Amino acid sequence: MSRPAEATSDEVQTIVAARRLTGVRSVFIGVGRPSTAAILASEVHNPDLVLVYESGTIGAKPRRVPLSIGDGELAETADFVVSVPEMFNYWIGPGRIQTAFLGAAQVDRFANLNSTVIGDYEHPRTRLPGAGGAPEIAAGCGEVVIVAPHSPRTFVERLDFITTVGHGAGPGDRERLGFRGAGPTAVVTDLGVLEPDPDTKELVLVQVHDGVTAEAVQQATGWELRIASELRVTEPPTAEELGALRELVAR
Amino acid sequence: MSRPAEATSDEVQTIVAARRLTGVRSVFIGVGRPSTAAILASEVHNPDLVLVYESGTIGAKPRRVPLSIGDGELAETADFVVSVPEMFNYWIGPGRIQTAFLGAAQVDRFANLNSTVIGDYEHPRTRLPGAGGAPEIAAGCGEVVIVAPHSPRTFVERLDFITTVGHGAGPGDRERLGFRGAGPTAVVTDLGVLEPDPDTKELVLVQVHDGVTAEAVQQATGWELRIASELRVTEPPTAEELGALRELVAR
Amino acid sequence: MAELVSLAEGVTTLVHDGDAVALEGFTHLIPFAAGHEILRQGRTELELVRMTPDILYDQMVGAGAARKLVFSYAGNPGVGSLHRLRDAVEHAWPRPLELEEHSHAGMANRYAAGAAHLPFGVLRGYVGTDLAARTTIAPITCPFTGEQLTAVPALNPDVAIVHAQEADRAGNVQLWGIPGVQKEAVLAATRSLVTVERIVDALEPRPGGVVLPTWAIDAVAHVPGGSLPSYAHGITERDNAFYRAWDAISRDRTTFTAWMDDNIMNGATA
Amino acid sequence: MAELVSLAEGVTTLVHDGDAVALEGFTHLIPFAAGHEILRQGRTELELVRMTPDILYDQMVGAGAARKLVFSYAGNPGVGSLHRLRDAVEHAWPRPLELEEHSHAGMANRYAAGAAHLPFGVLRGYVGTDLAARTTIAPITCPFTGEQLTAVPALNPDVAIVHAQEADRAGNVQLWGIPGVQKEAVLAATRSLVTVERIVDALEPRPGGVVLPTWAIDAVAHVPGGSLPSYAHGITERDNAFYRAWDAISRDRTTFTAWMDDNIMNGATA
Repeated sequence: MSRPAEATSDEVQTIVAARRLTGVRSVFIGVGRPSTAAILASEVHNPDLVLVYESGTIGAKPRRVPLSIGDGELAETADFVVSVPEMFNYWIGPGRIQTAFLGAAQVDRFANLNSTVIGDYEHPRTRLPGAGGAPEIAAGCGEVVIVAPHSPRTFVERLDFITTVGHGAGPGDRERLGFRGAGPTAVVTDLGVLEPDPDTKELVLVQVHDGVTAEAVQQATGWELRIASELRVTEPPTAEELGALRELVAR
Repeated sequence: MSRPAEATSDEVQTIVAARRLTGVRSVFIGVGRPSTAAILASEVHNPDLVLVYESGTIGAKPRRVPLSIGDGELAETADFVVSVPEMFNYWIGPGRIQTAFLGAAQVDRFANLNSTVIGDYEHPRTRLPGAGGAPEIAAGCGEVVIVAPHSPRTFVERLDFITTVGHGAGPGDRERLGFRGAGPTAVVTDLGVLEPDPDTKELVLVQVHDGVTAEAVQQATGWELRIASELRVTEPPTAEELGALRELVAR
Repeated sequence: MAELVSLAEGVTTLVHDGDAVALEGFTHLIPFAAGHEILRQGRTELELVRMTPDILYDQMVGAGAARKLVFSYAGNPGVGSLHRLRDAVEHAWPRPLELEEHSHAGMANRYAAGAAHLPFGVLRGYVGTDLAARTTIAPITCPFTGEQLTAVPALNPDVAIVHAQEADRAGNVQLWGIPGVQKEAVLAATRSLVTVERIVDALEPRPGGVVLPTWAIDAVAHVPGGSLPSYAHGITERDNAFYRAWDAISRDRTTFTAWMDDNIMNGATA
Repeated sequence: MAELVSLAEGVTTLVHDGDAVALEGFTHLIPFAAGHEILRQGRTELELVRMTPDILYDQMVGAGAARKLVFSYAGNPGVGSLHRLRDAVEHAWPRPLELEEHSHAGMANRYAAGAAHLPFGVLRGYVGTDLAARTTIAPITCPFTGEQLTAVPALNPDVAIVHAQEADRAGNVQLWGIPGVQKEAVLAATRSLVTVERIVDALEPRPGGVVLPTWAIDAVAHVPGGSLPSYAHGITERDNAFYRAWDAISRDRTTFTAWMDDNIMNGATA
């Protein structure tokens, strides 16, 4: 296989997110890049990965990246399809899905998410789509991996609206709120990877993509970012990963 | 068609019960004689009658009287089949089924039913099957028709156990308990038909089968039975009804 | 028993000004044709209810037919914002739009409670979010364990409208593919209209088939292609190109209005 | 992920003395073979859970394996009483049997709450009956309307055992026909065993098919005819003659015991 062109930062983000699904049994997928990453993972790392979409399709095997989470191919290829009430009551709520891949418009230092409004709720500067399934998915699934573009607009000191609780105000908050899952375990961006500190639950930069500096990540983050003492550098995409991703997106 | 042999009192009971389903849209069916009557009605009086069995089969079209409410033929011929939770939550509870045909081991003067125990609950003389779906069916369905053999053991002054509320202690009780349906509108026995008095809700003998006297019915009833001033006499089974019933039972 | 009617008749009889109307569909089987007919008939002051408002509700809100929106996720899936909906919320154009906002789990349980004719549903949810203070929920305590959970009020729209693949001549309906929350919406609503791709002699039971019996529906209208640019699994394809094109059409008020006039308001009644 | 095991292994690993065990099946797909294996392995002090105990639980109660029965309707459908169960309740033979009794609606909602891992379910029921004072329910008030309804505690058995038509080699299960409450029972239970009529290469989606994914099940055992004298829709026929014959077999303690020795206890392990 001939060495493909250099990977873009978006491609690296998707590939790094996909690697997170090696050895994972089932993943709940939001629309967009999380979907691309999960399909890539099932093709490259984890053929047995169970893809679960909010639309009720469990064990879907899409060959193309669906535009919506309810494309026909998802139902045609699913192991089974359930109603929306069943999806949330019997499958997501009880924590039967291991990992959730979610996006968001705003992320704070405790990996709480905003997908509701920018600005004041009553008089928003930008009205966003709203909660969807995210709050209960983030509460119920075994762990949450957030996939978001790294910019000061997204990684903010203070959310305009708490749509989805990550680690709340810090240690013990999830337990206090009665959540079952472990909550966010990673935030994968186009610059690197943040993980919550085991003790403080505050997001720490633990990994940067090839050629990205910690300073660059700090500049793209709206709060004073903690940097891991041993900052890992992302393993560059393999030819297989990059080839598979480009082939997938081109389908 | 040659005049068939004289109808037995059981046959008359079944035929009279079946007549109650003329013009009814849907009927919920308990096992046994109610089932025979409902199938007969769908064959003789009401081809569009929707038969609903507790097992989740809605719009079943059995050609034979099923031994259990879950025989395969019910699922094969049903318009659709639902889970037990859906049956009670989406179909019975909201009162989507018009008429319920129920049996019981004991019936009192307000058409309350016992199918739990004879004697004391902790030390029963006879342990009966229990409630099954009856309490919520009788509460939710549009009306209830009780089909029971007429004897002092069945028609008692006082139930050993209130399994299913008919008209409770009299007028207003169903409303007070928040029930949606009208409750029992008739008790069809092998001797005649009892209907609740519109004001007192107490069962009144309004009809006797051909050759049965009011005295005979009183003797088979464990309380001082009210008799309608104009006591109707059951229209004898037609050759068509009796032929169809015997053919059905013989299948 | 459901009557077989034309789409125009169905909307005229069942949808009134000021009604709470749920045109449901979870990406799949969205009843576009019925929504357009509601606009053509000039219904107004509507309370639009749907878990996932997309282009159809963007059109209805942009046309000024709605007073209020009850929802859990409002977006153009895979494309981005609903610009007409944003314009209504951000700039009250063409009129202010009241929002009643929930999560998917909350809306699904509100519909399920409505279908069961129960006054509320119970779930674990909303706690710790800013949504809790902005919506219609209440804490409820388990009488057995003492755990505090969240109650959501039942959702019982005045009218539910859904699209399905087929109905028989008696008005029994079957849909398959992604079932969403359509069964709950129809059973929860006071009145219901189902548009179908085709009328058949008898419903063949199918894998994943959801049946709505004629006695649980008010009217059925034969509207082939009635869910386009959404799709009817096995019969029509989702028009992803249109979902993408809508972004440009809907960004600008004038472009939007002109498009609606040309394509919906002056379109032929189905 | 479900392991493919022999019935004997499955029961040995998953069913322990004193467990709350739900062998579910609503007339259809009753897991007789698994129940018989539990008896052959001498499990005792069981809390038997099932909406509709029939011949299988009559056998298990008559054999003295059960300490308690949680149920809503205990009868031999269309035939009459369960004589062994009556003997246990009326005369404590072979041992006393504790009863926890509900209505079908109550049990169905208890399983549904269990499957959702919620602590309780809500319904309109029990009011005005003598059952209300004899069972595990509590009043609950709607926080929105003030209406008082009934809460039932979630049912989460230690083990659920169900029978299905088929599984693939990965342990994914499909059943069809009358679905009863089996999906809820499996999802509500801590552990689960599914016996199947056949192992197939791939599950073909079917009308009314209920799929239980391998990752929601602990073990699958290949047990053809495993639901007889009940039936597996499309594969085996219900043995109505045996249901009738059971009445005579079970009336008398000695006849019953002899029959069990000859037909179950000394029967070959599946």
